[in-house]
Amino acid sequence: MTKSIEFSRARLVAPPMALPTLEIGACVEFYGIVRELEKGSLLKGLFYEAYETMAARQLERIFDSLRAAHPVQTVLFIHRLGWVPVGESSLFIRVLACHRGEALRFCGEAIDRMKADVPIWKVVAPSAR
Amino acid sequence: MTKSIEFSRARLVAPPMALPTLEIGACVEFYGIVRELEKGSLLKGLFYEAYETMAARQLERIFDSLRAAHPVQTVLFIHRLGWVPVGESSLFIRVLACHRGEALRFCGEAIDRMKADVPIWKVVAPSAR
Amino acid sequence: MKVRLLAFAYTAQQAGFSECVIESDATDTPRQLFQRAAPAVATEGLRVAVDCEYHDWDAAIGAASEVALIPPVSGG
Amino acid sequence: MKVRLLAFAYTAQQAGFSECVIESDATDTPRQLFQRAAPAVATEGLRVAVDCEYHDWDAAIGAASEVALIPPVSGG
Repeated sequence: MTKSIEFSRARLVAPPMALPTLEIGACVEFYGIVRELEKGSLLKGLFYEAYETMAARQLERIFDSLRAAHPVQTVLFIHRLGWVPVGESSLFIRVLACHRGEALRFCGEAIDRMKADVPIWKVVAPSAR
Repeated sequence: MTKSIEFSRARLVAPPMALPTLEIGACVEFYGIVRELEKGSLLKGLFYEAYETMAARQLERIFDSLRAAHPVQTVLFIHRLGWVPVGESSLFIRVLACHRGEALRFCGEAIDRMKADVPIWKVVAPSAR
Repeated sequence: MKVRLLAFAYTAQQAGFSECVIESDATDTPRQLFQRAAPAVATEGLRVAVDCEYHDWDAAIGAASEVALIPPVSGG
Repeated sequence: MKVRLLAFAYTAQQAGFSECVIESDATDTPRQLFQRAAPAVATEGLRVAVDCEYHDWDAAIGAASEVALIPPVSGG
Protein backbone atom coordinates (compact mmCIF):
# COMPACT_ATOMS: atom_id res chain seq x y z
CA MET A 1 0.00 0.00 0.00
CA THR A 2 1.26 3.45 -0.94
CA LYS A 3 0.38 6.16 1.57
CA SER A 4 0.74 9.85 0.98
CA ILE A 5 -0.13 12.26 3.80
CA GLU A 6 0.12 15.96 3.28
CA PHE A 7 -0.86 19.21 4.98
CA SER A 8 -1.22 22.19 2.76
CA ARG A 9 -1.93 25.88 3.20
CA ALA A 10 -2.90 26.25 -0.43
CA ARG A 11 -6.26 25.62 -2.04
CA LEU A 12 -6.73 21.87 -2.44
CA VAL A 13 -6.34 20.46 -5.90
CA ALA A 14 -6.74 16.75 -6.62
CA PRO A 15 -3.40 15.51 -7.98
CA PRO A 16 -3.57 13.69 -11.33
CA MET A 17 -4.68 10.11 -10.89
CA ALA A 18 -1.88 7.60 -11.32
CA LEU A 19 -2.70 3.89 -11.24
CA PRO A 20 -0.07 1.81 -9.42
CA THR A 21 -1.17 -1.34 -11.27
CA LEU A 22 -3.70 -2.36 -13.90
CA GLU A 23 -5.55 -4.27 -11.20
CA ILE A 24 -7.11 -1.07 -9.85
CA GLY A 25 -10.85 -1.17 -10.48
CA ALA A 26 -12.09 1.54 -8.15
CA CYS A 27 -11.10 5.05 -7.22
CA VAL A 28 -12.99 6.80 -4.43
CA GLU A 29 -12.39 10.47 -3.81
CA PHE A 30 -13.73 12.41 -0.88
CA TYR A 31 -13.80 16.18 -0.48
CA GLY A 32 -14.72 17.67 2.86
CA ILE A 33 -16.10 21.14 2.21
CA VAL A 34 -16.49 24.02 4.68
CA ARG A 35 -20.19 24.72 5.20
CA GLU A 36 -21.75 28.08 5.80
CA LEU A 37 -23.70 26.88 8.82
CA GLU A 38 -21.69 25.21 11.56
CA LYS A 39 -23.54 24.46 14.80
CA GLY A 40 -26.07 27.17 14.12
CA SER A 41 -23.75 30.05 13.33
CA LEU A 42 -23.19 31.56 9.93
CA LEU A 43 -19.54 31.41 8.92
CA LYS A 44 -17.34 32.95 6.27
CA GLY A 45 -14.86 30.12 6.73
CA LEU A 46 -12.93 28.12 9.28
CA PHE A 47 -9.40 28.14 10.51
CA TYR A 48 -7.69 24.73 10.70
CA GLU A 49 -4.75 23.85 12.87
CA ALA A 50 -2.90 20.53 13.23
CA TYR A 51 -0.20 18.89 15.25
CA GLU A 52 1.33 17.83 11.98
CA THR A 53 3.97 15.33 13.07
CA MET A 54 1.55 13.50 15.33
CA ALA A 55 -1.33 13.72 12.87
CA ALA A 56 0.79 12.18 10.11
CA ARG A 57 1.90 9.39 12.41
CA GLN A 58 -1.65 8.64 13.60
CA LEU A 59 -2.97 8.68 10.04
CA GLU A 60 -0.29 6.24 8.91
CA ARG A 61 -1.26 3.90 11.69
CA ILE A 62 -4.97 4.24 10.94
CA PHE A 63 -4.39 3.52 7.26
CA ASP A 64 -2.21 0.51 8.07
CA SER A 65 -4.79 -0.91 10.43
CA LEU A 66 -7.72 -0.36 8.05
CA ARG A 67 -5.81 -2.07 5.30
CA ALA A 68 -6.16 -5.44 7.00
CA ALA A 69 -9.96 -5.31 6.76
CA HIS A 70 -10.15 -3.35 3.51
CA PRO A 71 -7.20 -4.07 1.24
CA VAL A 72 -6.49 -1.01 -0.85
CA GLN A 73 -3.46 -0.17 -2.98
CA THR A 74 -3.11 3.57 -2.54
CA VAL A 75 -4.31 6.20 -0.13
CA LEU A 76 -3.64 9.87 -0.65
CA PHE A 77 -4.64 12.28 2.11
CA ILE A 78 -4.40 16.06 2.01
CA HIS A 79 -5.73 18.30 4.77
CA ARG A 80 -5.72 22.01 4.30
CA LEU A 81 -4.55 24.18 7.21
CA GLY A 82 -5.03 27.84 7.97
CA TRP A 83 -8.04 29.77 6.73
CA VAL A 84 -10.47 27.86 4.50
CA PRO A 85 -13.40 29.90 3.12
CA VAL A 86 -16.91 28.48 3.01
CA GLY A 87 -17.41 26.39 -0.14
CA GLU A 88 -13.77 25.35 -0.38
CA SER A 89 -12.35 21.96 0.52
CA SER A 90 -10.57 21.35 3.80
CA LEU A 91 -9.93 17.67 3.13
CA PHE A 92 -9.21 15.47 0.14
CA ILE A 93 -8.82 11.71 0.27
CA ARG A 94 -8.27 9.39 -2.68
CA VAL A 95 -8.36 5.63 -2.30
CA LEU A 96 -7.47 3.19 -5.07
CA ALA A 97 -8.39 -0.47 -4.76
CA CYS A 98 -9.19 -3.47 -6.89
CA HIS A 99 -12.84 -3.35 -5.86
CA ARG A 100 -15.26 -0.62 -4.87
CA GLY A 101 -16.34 -2.15 -1.55
CA GLU A 102 -12.87 -1.93 -0.07
CA ALA A 103 -12.27 1.55 -1.39
CA LEU A 104 -15.58 2.94 -0.09
CA ARG A 105 -15.29 1.32 3.33
CA PHE A 106 -11.65 2.29 3.73
CA CYS A 107 -12.48 5.88 2.88
CA GLY A 108 -15.47 6.07 5.24
CA GLU A 109 -13.68 4.46 8.15
CA ALA A 110 -10.53 6.50 7.62
CA ILE A 111 -12.58 9.69 7.96
CA ASP A 112 -14.40 8.37 11.04
CA ARG A 113 -11.11 7.53 12.71
CA MET A 114 -9.51 10.78 11.70
CA LYS A 115 -12.39 12.64 13.30
CA ALA A 116 -11.98 10.64 16.49
CA ASP A 117 -8.23 10.58 17.00
CA VAL A 118 -6.16 12.67 14.63
CA PRO A 119 -4.95 15.98 16.11
CA ILE A 120 -6.47 18.45 13.66
CA TRP A 121 -8.76 21.23 14.81
CA LYS A 122 -11.24 23.70 13.46
CA VAL A 123 -10.64 26.89 15.40
CA VAL A 124 -12.71 30.05 15.44
CA ALA A 125 -9.77 32.30 16.34
CA PRO A 126 -6.36 30.94 15.44
CA SER A 127 -3.71 30.75 18.14
CA ALA A 128 -0.42 32.55 17.56
CA ARG A 129 1.58 29.52 16.44
CA MET B 1 -32.14 16.73 -5.46
CA THR B 2 -30.52 17.43 -8.81
CA LYS B 3 -29.90 14.34 -10.92
CA SER B 4 -27.79 14.21 -14.01
CA ILE B 5 -27.51 10.94 -15.94
CA GLU B 6 -25.35 10.69 -18.99
CA PHE B 7 -23.93 8.09 -21.36
CA SER B 8 -20.83 9.03 -23.21
CA ARG B 9 -18.63 7.49 -25.85
CA ALA B 10 -15.78 9.83 -25.00
CA ARG B 11 -13.12 9.43 -22.34
CA LEU B 12 -14.66 10.30 -18.98
CA VAL B 13 -13.70 13.63 -17.49
CA ALA B 14 -15.08 14.80 -14.14
CA PRO B 15 -17.05 17.97 -14.80
CA PRO B 16 -16.05 21.01 -12.69
CA MET B 17 -17.57 20.81 -9.22
CA ALA B 18 -20.43 23.23 -8.70
CA LEU B 19 -22.01 23.52 -5.25
CA PRO B 20 -25.79 23.94 -5.36
CA THR B 21 -25.79 25.52 -1.87
CA LEU B 22 -23.29 26.49 0.81
CA GLU B 23 -24.72 23.70 2.95
CA ILE B 24 -22.77 21.07 1.02
CA GLY B 25 -20.15 19.55 3.32
CA ALA B 26 -19.21 16.40 1.44
CA CYS B 27 -18.43 15.42 -2.11
CA VAL B 28 -17.87 11.76 -2.93
CA GLU B 29 -16.60 10.79 -6.34
CA PHE B 30 -16.36 7.27 -7.63
CA TYR B 31 -14.50 6.10 -10.70
CA GLY B 32 -14.99 2.56 -11.94
CA ILE B 33 -11.87 1.59 -13.87
CA VAL B 34 -11.45 -1.24 -16.38
CA ARG B 35 -9.06 -3.83 -14.94
CA GLU B 36 -6.60 -5.91 -16.89
CA LEU B 37 -7.77 -9.15 -15.32
CA GLU B 38 -11.47 -9.91 -15.52
CA LYS B 39 -12.56 -13.40 -14.41
CA GLY B 40 -9.12 -14.82 -15.07
CA SER B 41 -8.55 -13.53 -18.59
CA LEU B 42 -6.14 -10.79 -19.57
CA LEU B 43 -7.92 -7.95 -21.32
CA LYS B 44 -6.95 -4.94 -23.37
CA GLY B 45 -10.28 -3.35 -22.57
CA LEU B 46 -14.02 -3.93 -22.47
CA PHE B 47 -16.90 -2.99 -24.67
CA TYR B 48 -19.92 -1.47 -22.91
CA GLU B 49 -23.45 -1.44 -24.20
CA ALA B 50 -26.62 0.01 -22.63
CA TYR B 51 -30.32 0.19 -23.15
CA GLU B 52 -30.00 3.90 -22.62
CA THR B 53 -33.61 5.00 -22.27
CA MET B 54 -34.40 2.24 -19.79
CA ALA B 55 -31.10 2.63 -17.94
CA ALA B 56 -31.71 6.35 -17.44
CA ARG B 57 -35.20 5.72 -16.18
CA GLN B 58 -34.09 2.98 -13.77
CA LEU B 59 -31.24 5.12 -12.48
CA GLU B 60 -33.60 8.03 -11.82
CA ARG B 61 -35.84 5.75 -9.83
CA ILE B 62 -32.93 4.26 -7.89
CA PHE B 63 -31.61 7.72 -7.04
CA ASP B 64 -35.06 8.89 -5.96
CA SER B 65 -35.56 5.89 -3.74
CA LEU B 66 -32.10 6.09 -2.14
CA ARG B 67 -32.65 9.73 -1.39
CA ALA B 68 -35.25 8.89 1.27
CA ALA B 69 -32.69 6.99 3.34
CA HIS B 70 -29.66 9.08 2.40
CA PRO B 71 -30.61 12.68 1.69
CA VAL B 72 -28.19 14.11 -0.84
CA GLN B 73 -28.41 17.30 -2.89
CA THR B 74 -26.84 16.32 -6.18
CA VAL B 75 -26.00 13.15 -8.04
CA LEU B 76 -24.13 13.13 -11.29
CA PHE B 77 -23.76 9.84 -13.14
CA ILE B 78 -21.77 9.23 -16.31
CA HIS B 79 -21.30 5.78 -17.83
CA ARG B 80 -19.02 5.36 -20.76
CA LEU B 81 -20.20 3.18 -23.66
CA GLY B 82 -18.32 1.52 -26.47
CA TRP B 83 -14.72 0.46 -26.13
CA VAL B 84 -12.98 1.35 -22.86
CA PRO B 85 -9.29 0.43 -22.63
CA VAL B 86 -7.82 -1.09 -19.47
CA GLY B 87 -6.87 1.63 -16.99
CA GLU B 88 -9.55 4.05 -18.17
CA SER B 89 -12.79 4.83 -16.36
CA SER B 90 -16.08 3.27 -17.41
CA LEU B 91 -18.11 4.96 -14.68
CA PHE B 92 -18.07 8.25 -12.82
CA ILE B 93 -20.44 9.17 -10.01
CA ARG B 94 -20.37 12.36 -7.96
CA VAL B 95 -22.59 12.82 -4.93
CA LEU B 96 -22.91 16.08 -3.01
CA ALA B 97 -24.52 16.12 0.42
CA CYS B 98 -24.45 18.06 3.65
CA HIS B 99 -22.71 15.19 5.45
CA ARG B 100 -20.28 12.48 4.45
CA GLY B 101 -22.33 9.53 5.74
CA GLU B 102 -25.19 10.18 3.36
CA ALA B 103 -22.91 10.83 0.43
CA LEU B 104 -20.84 7.67 0.95
CA ARG B 105 -23.83 5.41 1.53
CA PHE B 106 -25.78 6.88 -1.36
CA CYS B 107 -22.83 6.32 -3.66
CA GLY B 108 -22.19 2.75 -2.53
CA GLU B 109 -25.84 1.71 -2.70
CA ALA B 110 -26.36 3.41 -6.04
CA ILE B 111 -23.55 1.33 -7.53
CA ASP B 112 -24.88 -1.88 -5.94
CA ARG B 113 -28.32 -1.25 -7.38
CA MET B 114 -26.98 -0.25 -10.76
CA LYS B 115 -25.07 -3.53 -10.89
CA ALA B 116 -28.22 -5.45 -10.03
CA ASP B 117 -30.86 -3.80 -12.18
CA VAL B 118 -29.68 -1.21 -14.67
CA PRO B 119 -29.45 -2.47 -18.26
CA ILE B 120 -25.79 -1.84 -18.99
CA TRP B 121 -23.49 -4.63 -20.15
CA LYS B 122 -19.85 -5.44 -20.52
CA VAL B 123 -19.56 -7.35 -23.76
CA VAL B 124 -16.59 -9.19 -25.18
CA ALA B 125 -17.70 -8.78 -28.80
CA PRO B 126 -20.06 -5.90 -29.49
CA SER B 127 -23.32 -6.61 -31.27
CA ALA B 128 -24.05 -4.75 -34.48
CA ARG B 129 -26.34 -2.11 -33.00
CA MET C 1 -50.43 -3.13 -33.81
CA LYS C 2 -46.67 -3.10 -34.14
CA VAL C 3 -44.09 -3.65 -31.40
CA ARG C 4 -40.34 -3.16 -31.46
CA LEU C 5 -38.28 -6.01 -30.06
CA LEU C 6 -34.81 -5.31 -28.71
CA ALA C 7 -32.06 -7.75 -27.82
CA PHE C 8 -28.98 -6.68 -25.88
CA ALA C 9 -25.48 -8.04 -25.34
CA TYR C 10 -25.16 -11.76 -26.13
CA THR C 11 -28.89 -12.19 -26.69
CA ALA C 12 -28.56 -10.20 -29.93
CA GLN C 13 -26.43 -13.01 -31.37
CA GLN C 14 -28.94 -15.64 -30.23
CA ALA C 15 -31.89 -13.67 -31.60
CA GLY C 16 -30.19 -12.80 -34.85
CA PHE C 17 -31.14 -9.14 -34.40
CA SER C 18 -30.56 -6.36 -31.94
CA GLU C 19 -33.76 -4.65 -33.04
CA CYS C 20 -36.78 -5.69 -35.10
CA VAL C 21 -40.41 -4.70 -35.50
CA ILE C 22 -43.19 -7.29 -35.57
CA GLU C 23 -46.97 -7.42 -35.60
CA SER C 24 -48.53 -7.99 -32.19
CA ASP C 25 -51.73 -7.94 -30.15
CA ALA C 26 -52.32 -6.29 -26.79
CA THR C 27 -52.90 -9.75 -25.37
CA ASP C 28 -49.47 -11.05 -26.47
CA THR C 29 -46.99 -11.79 -23.74
CA PRO C 30 -43.24 -11.15 -24.06
CA ARG C 31 -42.68 -14.90 -24.06
CA GLN C 32 -45.02 -15.36 -27.03
CA LEU C 33 -43.45 -12.49 -28.95
CA PHE C 34 -39.91 -13.79 -28.60
CA GLN C 35 -40.98 -17.38 -29.28
CA ARG C 36 -42.35 -16.13 -32.56
CA ALA C 37 -39.59 -13.71 -33.55
CA ALA C 38 -36.55 -15.33 -31.98
CA PRO C 39 -37.17 -19.00 -31.09
CA ALA C 40 -33.41 -19.57 -30.68
CA VAL C 41 -33.22 -17.35 -27.61
CA ALA C 42 -32.93 -19.29 -24.34
CA THR C 43 -35.03 -17.09 -22.08
CA GLU C 44 -34.04 -18.86 -18.89
CA GLY C 45 -32.16 -16.40 -16.67
CA LEU C 46 -33.17 -13.46 -18.82
CA ARG C 47 -35.45 -10.65 -17.75
CA VAL C 48 -37.73 -8.80 -20.08
CA ALA C 49 -38.66 -5.12 -20.15
CA VAL C 50 -41.81 -3.62 -21.58
CA ASP C 51 -41.58 0.08 -22.39
CA CYS C 52 -38.48 0.40 -20.23
CA GLU C 53 -39.90 -1.36 -17.17
CA TYR C 54 -39.18 -4.90 -16.02
CA HIS C 55 -42.17 -7.05 -16.86
CA ASP C 56 -43.47 -10.55 -16.29
CA TRP C 57 -42.62 -12.90 -19.14
CA ASP C 58 -46.22 -14.14 -19.14
CA ALA C 59 -48.15 -10.90 -18.65
CA ALA C 60 -49.78 -9.25 -21.67
CA ILE C 61 -47.92 -6.30 -23.15
CA GLY C 62 -51.04 -4.16 -23.63
CA ALA C 63 -50.40 -1.02 -25.67
CA ALA C 64 -46.63 -1.18 -25.24
CA SER C 65 -44.42 -0.23 -28.16
CA GLU C 66 -41.08 -1.74 -27.06
CA VAL C 67 -40.17 -5.10 -25.57
CA ALA C 68 -36.56 -5.86 -24.69
CA LEU C 69 -34.55 -8.91 -23.72
CA ILE C 70 -32.46 -8.07 -20.67
CA PRO C 71 -29.66 -10.56 -20.03
CA PRO C 72 -27.90 -10.33 -16.66
CA VAL C 73 -26.61 -6.77 -16.40
CA SER C 74 -22.96 -5.96 -15.77
CA GLY C 75 -22.48 -2.21 -15.77
CA GLY C 76 -19.89 -0.35 -13.76
CA MET D 1 16.43 17.28 30.99
CA LYS D 2 14.30 19.57 28.89
CA VAL D 3 10.88 18.89 27.45
CA ARG D 4 8.86 20.89 24.96
CA LEU D 5 5.23 21.50 25.90
CA LEU D 6 2.70 22.15 23.13
CA ALA D 7 -0.85 23.45 23.41
CA PHE D 8 -3.26 23.32 20.49
CA ALA D 9 -6.48 25.08 19.53
CA TYR D 10 -8.25 26.72 22.48
CA THR D 11 -5.85 25.21 25.03
CA ALA D 12 -3.16 27.59 23.76
CA GLN D 13 -5.18 30.53 25.08
CA GLN D 14 -5.71 28.81 28.43
CA ALA D 15 -2.05 27.87 28.71
CA GLY D 16 -0.79 31.24 27.59
CA PHE D 17 1.54 29.56 25.11
CA SER D 18 1.33 27.29 22.13
CA GLU D 19 4.85 26.07 22.72
CA CYS D 20 7.33 26.33 25.58
CA VAL D 21 10.34 24.44 26.90
CA ILE D 22 10.68 23.54 30.57
CA GLU D 23 12.97 21.52 32.80
CA SER D 24 11.69 18.05 33.59
CA ASP D 25 12.56 14.64 35.03
CA ALA D 26 11.93 11.24 33.47
CA THR D 27 9.57 10.53 36.37
CA ASP D 28 7.39 13.57 35.67
CA THR D 29 3.90 12.88 34.41
CA PRO D 30 2.11 15.05 31.83
CA ARG D 31 -0.29 16.17 34.56
CA GLN D 32 2.58 17.40 36.74
CA LEU D 33 4.26 19.19 33.84
CA PHE D 34 1.14 21.10 32.82
CA GLN D 35 0.24 21.84 36.45
CA ARG D 36 3.63 23.49 36.75
CA ALA D 37 3.80 25.27 33.40
CA ALA D 38 0.13 26.03 32.74
CA PRO D 39 -1.98 25.74 35.89
CA ALA D 40 -4.85 27.60 34.20
CA VAL D 41 -5.48 24.73 31.78
CA ALA D 42 -8.56 22.66 32.66
CA THR D 43 -7.33 19.20 31.70
CA GLU D 44 -10.71 17.54 32.04
CA GLY D 45 -11.79 16.26 28.64
CA LEU D 46 -8.34 16.80 27.18
CA ARG D 47 -6.00 14.07 26.03
CA VAL D 48 -2.26 14.33 26.19
CA ALA D 49 0.36 13.07 23.75
CA VAL D 50 3.95 12.20 24.56
CA ASP D 51 6.28 12.17 21.57
CA CYS D 52 3.29 12.04 19.20
CA GLU D 53 1.50 9.17 20.93
CA TYR D 54 -1.52 9.39 23.18
CA HIS D 55 -0.37 8.91 26.76
CA ASP D 56 -1.81 8.49 30.22
CA TRP D 57 -2.01 11.77 32.12
CA ASP D 58 -0.44 10.08 35.14
CA ALA D 59 2.26 7.93 33.53
CA ALA D 60 5.85 9.12 33.60
CA ILE D 61 7.14 10.70 30.40
CA GLY D 62 10.51 8.92 30.53
CA ALA D 63 12.98 10.25 27.95
CA ALA D 64 10.33 11.99 25.87
CA SER D 65 11.13 15.35 24.35
CA GLU D 66 7.63 16.62 23.51
CA VAL D 67 4.37 16.62 25.48
CA ALA D 68 1.23 18.05 23.91
CA LEU D 69 -2.23 19.02 25.09
CA ILE D 70 -4.81 17.51 22.73
CA PRO D 71 -8.25 19.05 23.06
CA PRO D 72 -11.12 17.23 21.33
CA VAL D 73 -10.11 16.95 17.70
CA SER D 74 -12.30 18.27 14.86
CA GLY D 75 -10.50 17.71 11.58
CA GLY D 76 -12.23 17.09 8.31
